Amino acid sequence: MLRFVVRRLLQLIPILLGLSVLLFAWLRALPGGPAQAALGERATPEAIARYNELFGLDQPLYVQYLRFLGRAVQLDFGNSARTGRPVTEEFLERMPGTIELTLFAMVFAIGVGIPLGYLAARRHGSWLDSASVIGSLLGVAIPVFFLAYLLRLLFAVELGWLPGSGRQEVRIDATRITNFYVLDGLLTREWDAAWDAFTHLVLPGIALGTIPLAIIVRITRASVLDVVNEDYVRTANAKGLATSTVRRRHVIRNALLPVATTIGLQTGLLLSGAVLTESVFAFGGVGSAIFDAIFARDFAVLQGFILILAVVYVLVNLLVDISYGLLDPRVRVR
Amino acid sequence: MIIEDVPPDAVDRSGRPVLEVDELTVTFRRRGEQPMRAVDGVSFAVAPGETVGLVGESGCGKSVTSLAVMGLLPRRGVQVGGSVRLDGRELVGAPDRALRELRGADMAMVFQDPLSSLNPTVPIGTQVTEVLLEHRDLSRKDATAQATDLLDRVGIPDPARRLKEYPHQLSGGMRQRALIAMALACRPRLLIADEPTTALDVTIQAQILELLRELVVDSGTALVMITHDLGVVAGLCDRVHVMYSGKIIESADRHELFARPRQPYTGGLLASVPRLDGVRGAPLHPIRGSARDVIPWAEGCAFAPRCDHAQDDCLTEVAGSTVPLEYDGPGRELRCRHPLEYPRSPAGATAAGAAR
Amino acid sequence: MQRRPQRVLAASAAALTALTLAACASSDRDSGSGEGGGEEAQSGGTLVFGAAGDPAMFDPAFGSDGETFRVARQIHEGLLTNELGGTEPVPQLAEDYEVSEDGLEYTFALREGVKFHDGTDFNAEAVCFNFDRWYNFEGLAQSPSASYYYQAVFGGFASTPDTPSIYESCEATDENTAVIRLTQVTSKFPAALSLPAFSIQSPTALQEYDADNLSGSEDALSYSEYALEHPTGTGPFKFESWDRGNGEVTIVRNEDYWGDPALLDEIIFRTISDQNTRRQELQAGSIDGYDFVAPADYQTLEDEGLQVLVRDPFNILYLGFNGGNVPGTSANPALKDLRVRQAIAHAIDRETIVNSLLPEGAEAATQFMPPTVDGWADDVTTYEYDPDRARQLLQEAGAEGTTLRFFYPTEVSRPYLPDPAALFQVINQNLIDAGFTVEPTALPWNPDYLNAVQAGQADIHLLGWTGDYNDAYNFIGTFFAEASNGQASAEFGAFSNPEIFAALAQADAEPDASARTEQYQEANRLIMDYLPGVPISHSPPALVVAENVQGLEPSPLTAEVFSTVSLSD
Amino acid sequence: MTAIGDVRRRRIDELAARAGQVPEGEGGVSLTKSAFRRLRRNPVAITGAVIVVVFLVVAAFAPLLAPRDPLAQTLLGEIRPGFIPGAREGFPLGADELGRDLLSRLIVGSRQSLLIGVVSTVLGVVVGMALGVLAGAFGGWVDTVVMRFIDIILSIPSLLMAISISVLLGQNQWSLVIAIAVTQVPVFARLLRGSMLAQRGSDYVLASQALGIKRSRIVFGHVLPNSLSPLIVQATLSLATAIIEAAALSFLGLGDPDLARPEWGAMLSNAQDFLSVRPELAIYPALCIIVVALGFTLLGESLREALDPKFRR
Repeated sequence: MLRFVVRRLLQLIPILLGLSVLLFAWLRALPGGPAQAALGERATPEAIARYNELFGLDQPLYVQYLRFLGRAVQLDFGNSARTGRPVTEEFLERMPGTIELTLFAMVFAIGVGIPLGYLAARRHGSWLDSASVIGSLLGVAIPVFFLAYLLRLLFAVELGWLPGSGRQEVRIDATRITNFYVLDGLLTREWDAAWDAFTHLVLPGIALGTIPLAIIVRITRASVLDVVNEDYVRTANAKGLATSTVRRRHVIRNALLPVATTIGLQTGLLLSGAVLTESVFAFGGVGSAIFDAIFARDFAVLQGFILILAVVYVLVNLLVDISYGLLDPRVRVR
Repeated sequence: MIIEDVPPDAVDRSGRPVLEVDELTVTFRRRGEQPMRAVDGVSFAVAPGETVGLVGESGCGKSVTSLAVMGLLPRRGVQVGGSVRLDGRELVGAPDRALRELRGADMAMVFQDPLSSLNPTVPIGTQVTEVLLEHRDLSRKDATAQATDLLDRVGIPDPARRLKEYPHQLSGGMRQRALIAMALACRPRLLIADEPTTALDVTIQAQILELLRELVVDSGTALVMITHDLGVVAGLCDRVHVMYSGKIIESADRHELFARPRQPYTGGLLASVPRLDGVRGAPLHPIRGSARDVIPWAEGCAFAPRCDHAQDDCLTEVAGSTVPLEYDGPGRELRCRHPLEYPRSPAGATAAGAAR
Repeated sequence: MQRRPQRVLAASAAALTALTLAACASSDRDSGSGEGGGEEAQSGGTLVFGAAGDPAMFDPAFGSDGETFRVARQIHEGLLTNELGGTEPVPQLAEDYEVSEDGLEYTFALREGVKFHDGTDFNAEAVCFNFDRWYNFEGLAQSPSASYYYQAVFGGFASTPDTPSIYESCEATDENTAVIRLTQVTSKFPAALSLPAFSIQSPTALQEYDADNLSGSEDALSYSEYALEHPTGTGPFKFESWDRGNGEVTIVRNEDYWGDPALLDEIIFRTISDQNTRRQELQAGSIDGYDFVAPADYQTLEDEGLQVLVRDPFNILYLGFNGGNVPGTSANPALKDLRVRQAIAHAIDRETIVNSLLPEGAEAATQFMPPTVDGWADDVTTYEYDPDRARQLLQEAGAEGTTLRFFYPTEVSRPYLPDPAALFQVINQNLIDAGFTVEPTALPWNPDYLNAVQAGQADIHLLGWTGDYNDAYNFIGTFFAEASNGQASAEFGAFSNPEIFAALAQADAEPDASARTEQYQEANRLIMDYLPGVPISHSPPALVVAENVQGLEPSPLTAEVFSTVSLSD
Repeated sequence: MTAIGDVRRRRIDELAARAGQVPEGEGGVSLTKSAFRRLRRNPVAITGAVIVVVFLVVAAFAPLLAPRDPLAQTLLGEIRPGFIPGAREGFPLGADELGRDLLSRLIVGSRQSLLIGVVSTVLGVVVGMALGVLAGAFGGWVDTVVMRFIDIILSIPSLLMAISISVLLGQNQWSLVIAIAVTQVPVFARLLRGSMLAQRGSDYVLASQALGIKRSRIVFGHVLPNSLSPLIVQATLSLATAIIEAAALSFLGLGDPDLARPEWGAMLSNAQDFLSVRPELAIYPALCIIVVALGFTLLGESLREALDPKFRR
């Protein structure tokens, strides 16, 4: 097992290197190059010259790349053009929110998606089946900002059940420790703050969760349909096992393997899906930061965030592969 | 003399058959397609300790028959007719619960492909014990103990360790042994083995067959052996039913069948198997064509198109004029208008001849 | 040239900023909750206000955008401010002032007994300390993105002899008298002192927290500890905290304020960039008000019983032409022909634009400043909507089907330009109808669009301006004054028109108010004859608050005051 | 000796026969045949197909079908802040925020959406195929290199990828398409490689090799054709996602800068400012996107099921 993990970790290195090359190239390819990216089109030639020698942009590319890499390794991606703060600082400040949101969305997607997909497969061809297929499609197809608008209209404006934006009711002043608001609330025993922070996750979480939900439903359905046709399920039935045992031990367990991979993939994708969701919910996370960065052409932030997110994404998928190894003995040994 | 190997006491010829299959028909109805009759009026019986072979090319309906007996055919789109009785209990149309109680306990099945028939994500141990836990009220501990014992009986070395392993860690033979162990866990009255050896190397095949025979013999279990391989039949079965496109076309005791196949199809099958006692250098005679060129039974004999002895009356245009399965001497039944003929000779002699 | 981009930002910016101290009109008193009555009953509570963006920091001297000033104006005060709900400069920290004959020396009599939030006394030294601070900015602080407003009004710095400053000196003749000397007369002064950028801040705090220490690069300024955490002014509210992650700025009542203390305990400015979210959050009651209401929403919101506070229009939206003299750009030469410019002017259907695209109360513009500004002339040449005339003019100029590269901004909503895309599409259609060929270019507002049009890359472009205070030069001066060696700014293609330049310079240097007004009217006539662009409209931006919010007076400068605001229940 | 020779010849003949069979032999044909039989009987497939066909027809004949000029701001004069004329004589769905006929814009808009969907998917397929074939056909280090590269692309979440690319290419109609295409490439590459590797082991390929058939001929003559069906399925599904992603990107302001040209995604994001006045402006384009996406997906899914042997039981 350990060797499996180590090997996968080693496989990351080339990917991350390639990634850094890509982003390095990206920044170089931007109209005006990195100096302009950092200083903006208004930068005077002198300013650009100053910047170039300051960051050694007058040196051969490979040297520049190594410098870039060196700084990237130390998580130094320069300063945001919008706020003038270090990119990494901004990221760390906003990451907890996004993690909370992503977790909620994923729990929602899994909690609803797997049972729904399973039922759909069990009742293959029934109205429930077609409903779940179509529903999952709506989930993917409906634009987030529109969904957000509808959700807020219903639950925030009309019913007033849930908060429609932000991470915490502004009038509550909660103690901050980890910047994971729900967690903070629990740690500090400020139950109301924790609960409030949680309710703030619901609407954006659902809006964000619809896409993975849709996909999980589809995958679960498909893979259950596959598994029930497997010989070993027939064997299980031939053994006269109780239906519940057959389903639990022989159908679901195996059907979940592909779902696990999807979940990993989706969790990673959520990080970028958050760009739209967070901004329409004024949710102070990484996504909304990227959204602002796009409009402010804040390349330093875009570059830094994209690289870090990509790394996170890769790591998440590594975790999934490992857990997959735990689930499926065949992978483990190979 | 294989037949003598079976100790008389194990086989209570007195008792009524364990399994009685009567006019079993299985029809597949797919949305839009016209119904397909995979098994058509099949009847046979198996006595305790007896081994019966269902022989035929792939697609002749032998596997479907076995699944029908076990009640493992999907409920939707499949229609099972006729009657299947296990120790007199009607299985056709019995509620799923009832069937589940019987399966694994009173009747068990061993499947063709041992790898795909084992759950890859569950340790062998669990897969064996779960049968015991399901049908016998045992503690986990006792179940494990019995499982170890079972694996040992089916000849898996170091069973304690194997229990913890996963299917992919076992060799093909081991897997099949494990499957057999599961099937026999609760000492079922009826065991159906569907091509249990086809997926295995020849050497292993022999071992597995030997194993099956031993188990059947000393447990008095009734065994139904589904196979296309007459070699297997020769080694194992007391009675043989040859199936063709959903119908039994010839039934006989093993030695009768081998000595004097009547149905040309059976003859073909035998002729296409190299025989040790066959004449040196005598060429093999494969059956012409393939199972694909089959005509509906309704129009005479489905095998006719491929049959060397076929004559015009084998193929009548009149619907419903199916060639019937008729009495063909003691212990024999035959479905053929122009069977193979043999010079008359005393029954005893033939038996001896067959065995030699 | 460097400063042009911020100019536009600053405009709407400053527009959001004036703070006035006049006691709130009696009307709010009545409308206050019945029981108790008077301020006691109304005072207290927290107001949450939905802002469209984050402030940059809280040191107005470095400020150049509206969200920054919106907050800064509650914390800081200047010598002058704007009249409540109006545009006229009125005394604030100065009780009044005198101007010398030559108009170069201003003597400010300062309000007594005023203290900064950190307890430091407000006095003449404090005033001069601030003036000298600005004058002595060094390094990054001199970059236009840092001290735009100072440079716009006073010119250069102590350390930049080549670009001289009109600021000469500030002298504290006694505890409460500050004398400020200029090197030349300008109509900007002292009106400009009502700008938030010239707020007087606590010398102690400025020094203690190293206010002038900027780092980073010109466009990625990192501000000082003072600007980010310890802004200290004399205003009715004190800076409390800034939660950058959630975009929440909290300010609290300054208990020992020299004037009527603020009624609210606390104001939280919360950034919600999506305007639908802002609206729904107000409807859901989780915020008490927000700015930049979409014109389409005015009616809906009022129907729901929310108070839509419409400001008097104090802005101008125009279509700028490229004079074609900017080196390195290739403007359509046809625009050098007056008839082509007139053709465009006749082609545009201002009425429809005003009626269909702009909020109620918007009016078509005849010149580059709103009627409320002194110097507005009622007799300028006007160009009514007349496609045929346009086509004809185009024909005469022999420029039928000439191609105009039409730039317009995206991702932005300005007080004068609520929906650029829509406006573009309508004008686009107008021009095509009049026989032009249009080559559209859409760019994100900041920085791409501003940079492009400021650099004269467009043939024609949409832009606008919200006044900082009631001064004609603040409008037409900013647009059409001579930028360098006999040419106007690159935004207008550096056209060269000595008459206009002269007229503007003369008016700006005229000490006598009425004479100045005359001269500005003349300038307007010249401009509308020369037609460097087409003035389109003045539109009234609005903000909206919940029913229970009292005493918020909409300001034409979009510079609302929150100290008089209270929440009834 | 001769005997041995005979044996070898016979074996090769057998192999050759099998090699010939699988691609265009009965197996293949009856497979696709039966697949279509199944499709024709599957209501889901029919629904999907109908939607897609209607969409294609509308897109193809948009100019003829559109009752009015989608650009003419006919009712602009009646528009007031907070009021947009609704359905009426000659304007079945009412006007948009500039007094243009909403129905006509929706109809003509289908073209853009189709264009974006098709072009980006085709781009994705072509490049993906190239890479996939490279990896699948040669294997070895080529495979490793290509796959690493693809992993790298995959490691950037697609939306971020699209964003980076449109930022890079600046704002024009094609940057959107390319951005989406790039996000599709890895999918197709992996898919193709996968199914090709699966076949590399298969008997008929071994046979062909035994017969000394040129690698290129094996790849393009046998392996590729047999790898196509999953590719087709995926492409159908990608069309849906492409159209959806286009909407997301134009919401991020990275869409087609020419506002006059009607496109569903752009219409949707423009409608935001009028949600309180006329939500229809958003609802109709949203519906169009959803329905078309639905159509392609239903078709794709049922294609998958039809072609998948597992579902033939």
